Amino acid sequence: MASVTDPVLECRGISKFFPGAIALDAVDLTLYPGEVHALLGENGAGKSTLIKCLTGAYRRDAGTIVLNNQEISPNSTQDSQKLGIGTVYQEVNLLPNLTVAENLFLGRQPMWHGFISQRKMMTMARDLLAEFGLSVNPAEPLSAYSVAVQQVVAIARAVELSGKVLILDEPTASLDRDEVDLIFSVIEKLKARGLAIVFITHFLDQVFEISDRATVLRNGRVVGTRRLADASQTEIVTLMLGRQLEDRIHDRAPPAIGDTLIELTNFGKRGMITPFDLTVRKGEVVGLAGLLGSGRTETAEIIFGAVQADQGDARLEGKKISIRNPREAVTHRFALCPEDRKSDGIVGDLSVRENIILALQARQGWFRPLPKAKVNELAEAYVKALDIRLASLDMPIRLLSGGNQQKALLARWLATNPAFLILDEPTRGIDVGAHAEIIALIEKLREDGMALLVASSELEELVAYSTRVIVLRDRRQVSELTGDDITTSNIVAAIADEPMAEAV
Amino acid sequence: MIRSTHLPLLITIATFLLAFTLCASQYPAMLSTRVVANLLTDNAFLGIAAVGMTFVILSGGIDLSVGSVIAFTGVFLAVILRDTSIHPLVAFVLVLAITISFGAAMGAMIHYLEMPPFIVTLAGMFLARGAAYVLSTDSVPITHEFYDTLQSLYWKAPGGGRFRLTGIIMLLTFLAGIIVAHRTRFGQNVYALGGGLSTARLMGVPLARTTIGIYATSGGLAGLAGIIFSLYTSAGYSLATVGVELDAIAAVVIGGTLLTGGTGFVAGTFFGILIMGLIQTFIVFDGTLSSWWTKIVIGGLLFGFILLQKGLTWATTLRRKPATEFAAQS
Amino acid sequence: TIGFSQIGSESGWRAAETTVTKQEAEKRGIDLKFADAQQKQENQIKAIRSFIAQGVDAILLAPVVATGWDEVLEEAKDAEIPVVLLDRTVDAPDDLYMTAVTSDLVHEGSVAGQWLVDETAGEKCDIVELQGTTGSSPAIDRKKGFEQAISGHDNLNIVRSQTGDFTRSQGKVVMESFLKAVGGENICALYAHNDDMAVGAIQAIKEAGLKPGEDIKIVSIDSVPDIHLAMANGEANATIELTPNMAGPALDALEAYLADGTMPPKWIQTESKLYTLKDDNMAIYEMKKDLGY
Amino acid sequence: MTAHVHNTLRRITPQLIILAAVLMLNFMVFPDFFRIEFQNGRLFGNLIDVLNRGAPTALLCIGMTLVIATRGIDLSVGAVMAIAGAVAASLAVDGHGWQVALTGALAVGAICGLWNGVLVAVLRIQPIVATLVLMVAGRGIAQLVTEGTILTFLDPGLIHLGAGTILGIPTPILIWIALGLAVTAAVRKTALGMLIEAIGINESSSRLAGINSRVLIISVYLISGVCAALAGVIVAADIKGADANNAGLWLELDAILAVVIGGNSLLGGRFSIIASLLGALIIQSVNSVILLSGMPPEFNLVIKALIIIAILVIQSPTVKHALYILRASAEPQPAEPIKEAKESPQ
Ligand SMILES: Nc1ncnc2c1ncn2[C@@H]1O[C@H](COP(=O)(O)OP(=O)(O)OP(=O)(O)O)[C@@H](O)[C@H]1O
Ligand SMILES: Nc1ncnc2c1ncn2[C@@H]1O[C@H](COP(=O)(O)OP(=O)(O)OP(=O)(O)O)[C@@H](O)[C@H]1O
Ligand SMILES: [Mg+2]
Ligand SMILES: [Mg+2]
Repeated sequence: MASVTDPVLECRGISKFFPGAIALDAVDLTLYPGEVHALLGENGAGKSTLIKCLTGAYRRDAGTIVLNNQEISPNSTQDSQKLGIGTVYQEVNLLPNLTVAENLFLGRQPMWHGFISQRKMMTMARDLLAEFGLSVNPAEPLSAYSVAVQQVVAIARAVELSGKVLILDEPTASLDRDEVDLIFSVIEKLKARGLAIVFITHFLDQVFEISDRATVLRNGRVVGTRRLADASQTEIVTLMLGRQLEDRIHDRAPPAIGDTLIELTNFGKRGMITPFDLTVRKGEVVGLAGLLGSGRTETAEIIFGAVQADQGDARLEGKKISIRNPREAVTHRFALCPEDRKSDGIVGDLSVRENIILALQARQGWFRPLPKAKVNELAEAYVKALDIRLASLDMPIRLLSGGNQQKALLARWLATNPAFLILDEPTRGIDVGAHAEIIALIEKLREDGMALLVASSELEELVAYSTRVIVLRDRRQVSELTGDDITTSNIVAAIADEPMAEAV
Repeated sequence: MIRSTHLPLLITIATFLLAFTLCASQYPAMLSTRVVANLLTDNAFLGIAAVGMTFVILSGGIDLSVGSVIAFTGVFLAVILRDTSIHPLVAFVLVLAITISFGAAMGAMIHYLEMPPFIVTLAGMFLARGAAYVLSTDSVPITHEFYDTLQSLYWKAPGGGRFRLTGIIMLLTFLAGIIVAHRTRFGQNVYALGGGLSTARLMGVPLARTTIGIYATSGGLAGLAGIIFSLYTSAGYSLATVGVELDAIAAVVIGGTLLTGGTGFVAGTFFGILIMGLIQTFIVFDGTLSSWWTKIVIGGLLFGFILLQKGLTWATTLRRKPATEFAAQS
Repeated sequence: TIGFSQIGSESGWRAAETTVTKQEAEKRGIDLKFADAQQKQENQIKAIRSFIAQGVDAILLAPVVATGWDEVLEEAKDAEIPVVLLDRTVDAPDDLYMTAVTSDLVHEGSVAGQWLVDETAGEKCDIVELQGTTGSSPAIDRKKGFEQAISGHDNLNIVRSQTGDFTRSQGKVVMESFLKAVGGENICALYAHNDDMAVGAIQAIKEAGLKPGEDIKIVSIDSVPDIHLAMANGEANATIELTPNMAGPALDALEAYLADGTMPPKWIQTESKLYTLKDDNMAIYEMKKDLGY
Repeated sequence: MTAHVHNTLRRITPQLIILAAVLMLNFMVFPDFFRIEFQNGRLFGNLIDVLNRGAPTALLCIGMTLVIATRGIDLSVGAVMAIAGAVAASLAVDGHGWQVALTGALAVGAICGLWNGVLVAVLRIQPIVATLVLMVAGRGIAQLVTEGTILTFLDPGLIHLGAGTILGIPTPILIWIALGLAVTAAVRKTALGMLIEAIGINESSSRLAGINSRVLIISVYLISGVCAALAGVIVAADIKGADANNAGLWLELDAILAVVIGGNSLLGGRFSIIASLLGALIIQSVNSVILLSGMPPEFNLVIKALIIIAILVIQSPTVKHALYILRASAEPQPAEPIKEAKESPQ
């Protein structure tokens, strides 16, 4: 460990106040060259806020930042970029209208005689992305690619910008294992080059895999910094939660699978997803596994009518139904918690309360407003049940921390009491404590007879709650695992190019 | 391979060519060099203003002040050339300095006071026209011999068309606009702003500089358009060019730029201008429309072009990756 | 074929001029190409250029403003197309157009002023003025003419002057504010730059409980049918006619020129006739009301 | 309930203060400004004029507020006013009663709104351009109806809508207040308001939550069309004639300005109709200052621009933020409101 050397970056007493909330209370953070420093904490602990104060995205209310023995005070992200601090913020913050290459090099495009050289930029982009194992066309607009690809591009951009410090705020949420490995290999390289890297995540295995030290935040305060070589997972979790995480015994009640709820035949859309058959019964959790871009999100969206299928039939309890748009899906008591919560999930300026009742109200119709008392009752119940951390139910939802937004969205759909719940990356950005809660919740819903379809990149999680796992590749269902076949290694095998015997 | 992002531009060009062919087949006289030269000369000031408007719209903003700024420029030039003996070139520099600062001031208000561009530039529109009134309510002729010299610079093509200096200046402005938009950091920052303000901020785009730069550019180009307009009419008139901002916006939009910002091309605006000019020429050639039918037909053709564009875009994107379809709808 | 570049259709008078021009052309069997410029000079210039490109035989132009026509008129001259100006002259060398059929805007204003001078006969009278659209030449010239006529008559004073944009509703709104700011009893006369504003103002005066035409004398310009109706009811006192038939004399001159090259005089002035309560306003109203005002 | 009133009051405080300030300015240039008399069976005074003359803008901004809340804009309202006025006038001239004329005009307004709504919601044309089409063509349609003339009518019922009084109060005032209250109630007592806001903030999320955004968007344009039609009838009734050329000319800009002065964001989302109506009154009071001041008309626009800029600067988030800090620094506990640029979801 490089603790003998001088720190690269030192933060002292950083504080940040929001109306109704103290997000950071005199936080200290020290980064040494060549270390990966994990920043841990529950949802809403203040991790992202700390990063934003550090990089000048927010004005801090107190505290000093010292970079290489010099006090700095970045007023904008531009300043911090110039100082050699590269950052990936929590939500993918790239410009969908620009091309991949333009996003990568915005602000420092290769110039040629005073003008941007597009050609040089494309080559450079291609080389850079190859390092991350991404073979996308850098001349395409970014919006043509999935969130996962965008996240990798964002990381690549931040890496390019970081001369001294690289900050990654939940970079691996919704990335699959291969991508994560690639990113870790890049991080190792940077580490060897002497960069200090801040790594925020809720995946503790990843923390232990790559990080040297960890600082844990709770309610805006540092509760401890540990060398990970000397610490155990339990210790860290206890620090984060302030209590022990009860070990849930995996006594999976034998799936009490009920009648067929929904039956899709030859359902698909050209150029988007190959037609597939799918039957989901009550009391069943169907997991969707696959690599990036394998079509999990597409499957979810097409079933919910977010994109309209151009072929195939859908039957609900034997009756033919049409799902041409989400509204119809909602009237059939479907629910979809989308992958991209920022653009497809939250309604940023509406209050948390309104966000929670939105879908229910939409189904009730315009002229039957939910009574105030009922609204409050619902909202409070879900805030409590899902442990959503907020200053008040009236605050705009965009001010919640990422993980809490995710929980609020879950609450929105649970409030509609759906018969068929589709979850796309439901635990994206959710902390360990809540993670366990959500898995438990999924199991409980199943036991209550709800039908669920869950797409996730986290295989352990899928294994934990699925009664059946469908594996997708190249937008095609390639195999289905049931019962005791559902193991991580089987899923990995199915995802990899070894078609299994029981392929659909 | 054609870059998918260029599609709207190609569609605009195709639309123009198609429309021109249709018009010419009805009125063969429209194929003369006169008509072509007129399209360039008569729309020179509008084109220049529209280049600035393109930048503004690309950044997700809007500039309602251009028409008034053009009128102000004209009146300012006319009054200063009438009342003092300074050379027009000096006056040009002076008026450009004023309009650039005016635009920059609006940009600064938009950025620092976080006010919506629509409203700031609406106030700017009132102010610029008001200032023109205060300078002179009369229309003031400009009789400087330098103006005559500039006006006599034209090339008379066979068939009687006169390709004038003003048309050339418009083409050069477009060329410069295209280069700035795609080959400079400023241009990229404009697109970045249009893609999303807070994202651009997090990515380190210098917001203040870019926003002020954009509106200064628009103000300056409106000033240049004002100079061209004063050359065009040899006069300054405070009631001139009312509503030109709407024409410019329409041209930009017909040219395939999205008003939500972030996507579009300066070159598209050029064809947008030509399409608008074509509509007017066609109406005059027809010559049977009453005042009210003129308005209805202009509106109808505007609608037709937008629809055509939508249709073509729709037809050509059907085959493309639908992964982005949902995002594109919002 | 003759091309006619009209300003627009911003007022009833303008619409009437268009109607009359079309009628006159039809009467003579002329193919009239009509272009409405929506109040924009640039559109008029475009229209004239397009007329030239089409090769019309002559051009009628009702210019929106006096300045800025040299270049395009020169082009017309180059193409040997005669241009006749309607209802307003231009600031251009007079060899660039064949003739101008216009009224004299300043003169109209001074007729109105003179009428008021005669009517008040030295008695003290505070006047409020409803101007036309700020910056438009009728507004400027009619104001000038009126001021010339009353200058030197110390009994006449303009106490308030504000624009009513040539429209009926603004005329009414602005008159309302005059009535309150000055006090209705202190206003002796209203001079409106056009009849539409006067008609609006009459309503405002009535709503304020005063009698237009008696408590407040009203003189305006244009002689549109509705003002004659008001005069017939004694609610307005005088109007000065601006004939919408500018095209008749213009086409006569053009026909003569095309037939045997007779050059008309450079300026054909139309009459600025004053109508007062002595005329049979009801008859004039009946006669005018179908002219497309 | 009281909390609700309290919230509303807090929301409209800035507008109330500005309105008071502009009215004081009126008082300074014209000391009799606040005098109201009963004369000729009607209330008579400058304050009444402000309320009365503000009616068209106020009516327009009721619909405009809803349209803007969905992140749209309606440039066609001025033209729709002209069409509606023309239709009402021509129906009246044809001898129909005022009920028929009014219904006809409102129906035409609804059709215009429907057209805009379909363009925006179904054909997905950007609102500015979509409504620009009707802005350009609409005036032509209105002139087509009146054939370019000012179509005068004498139907007393129709005239009463614009120039009449009820219990001494000019009818237009009653109309806009009633409609404002009715629409406010309609959106706030139902879920409409929230759903409209949701669409304006994030349409994609709203659609995925099962909101029928298409129909809602069409409805707000429809309401805007009807409001414009009502304004058009009032303007025509006021001068007993439909002036297709000038009725409502550029009034769309005033209406948008009123909505913004009302503190509503042009980026959609949260809205308050009451605040917009106050915005309309503020604009009318500014016009009244100009008329009462007796300055030459050349200065009208400059004065208007300067007053508006002053109002907007005072209202701008940055200045509000600075004021907040000033106030907060007086208190012991430091606190800071969120200062974050609103982002447009792409
Ligand atoms: N602009 C704001 N206004 C008010 N409160 C805010 C604002 N931004 C963040 N907060 C609050 O500050 C706290 C810290 O949020 P932050 O985003 O830093 O959490 P986090 O540790 O990153 O959580 P997560 O793991 O869910 O991303 C949260 O309670 C959040 O609600
Ligand atoms: N590595 C890659 N290279 C090129 N394109 C990719 C890659 N990964 C994803 N894409 C593109 O992203 C688009 C959408 O992927 P999408 O996110 O819908 O799939 P997914 O299976 O839901 O993946 P995930 O949910 O894990 O992100 C696809 O059009 C695909 O072409
Ligand atoms: Mg976070
Ligand atoms: Mg996915």
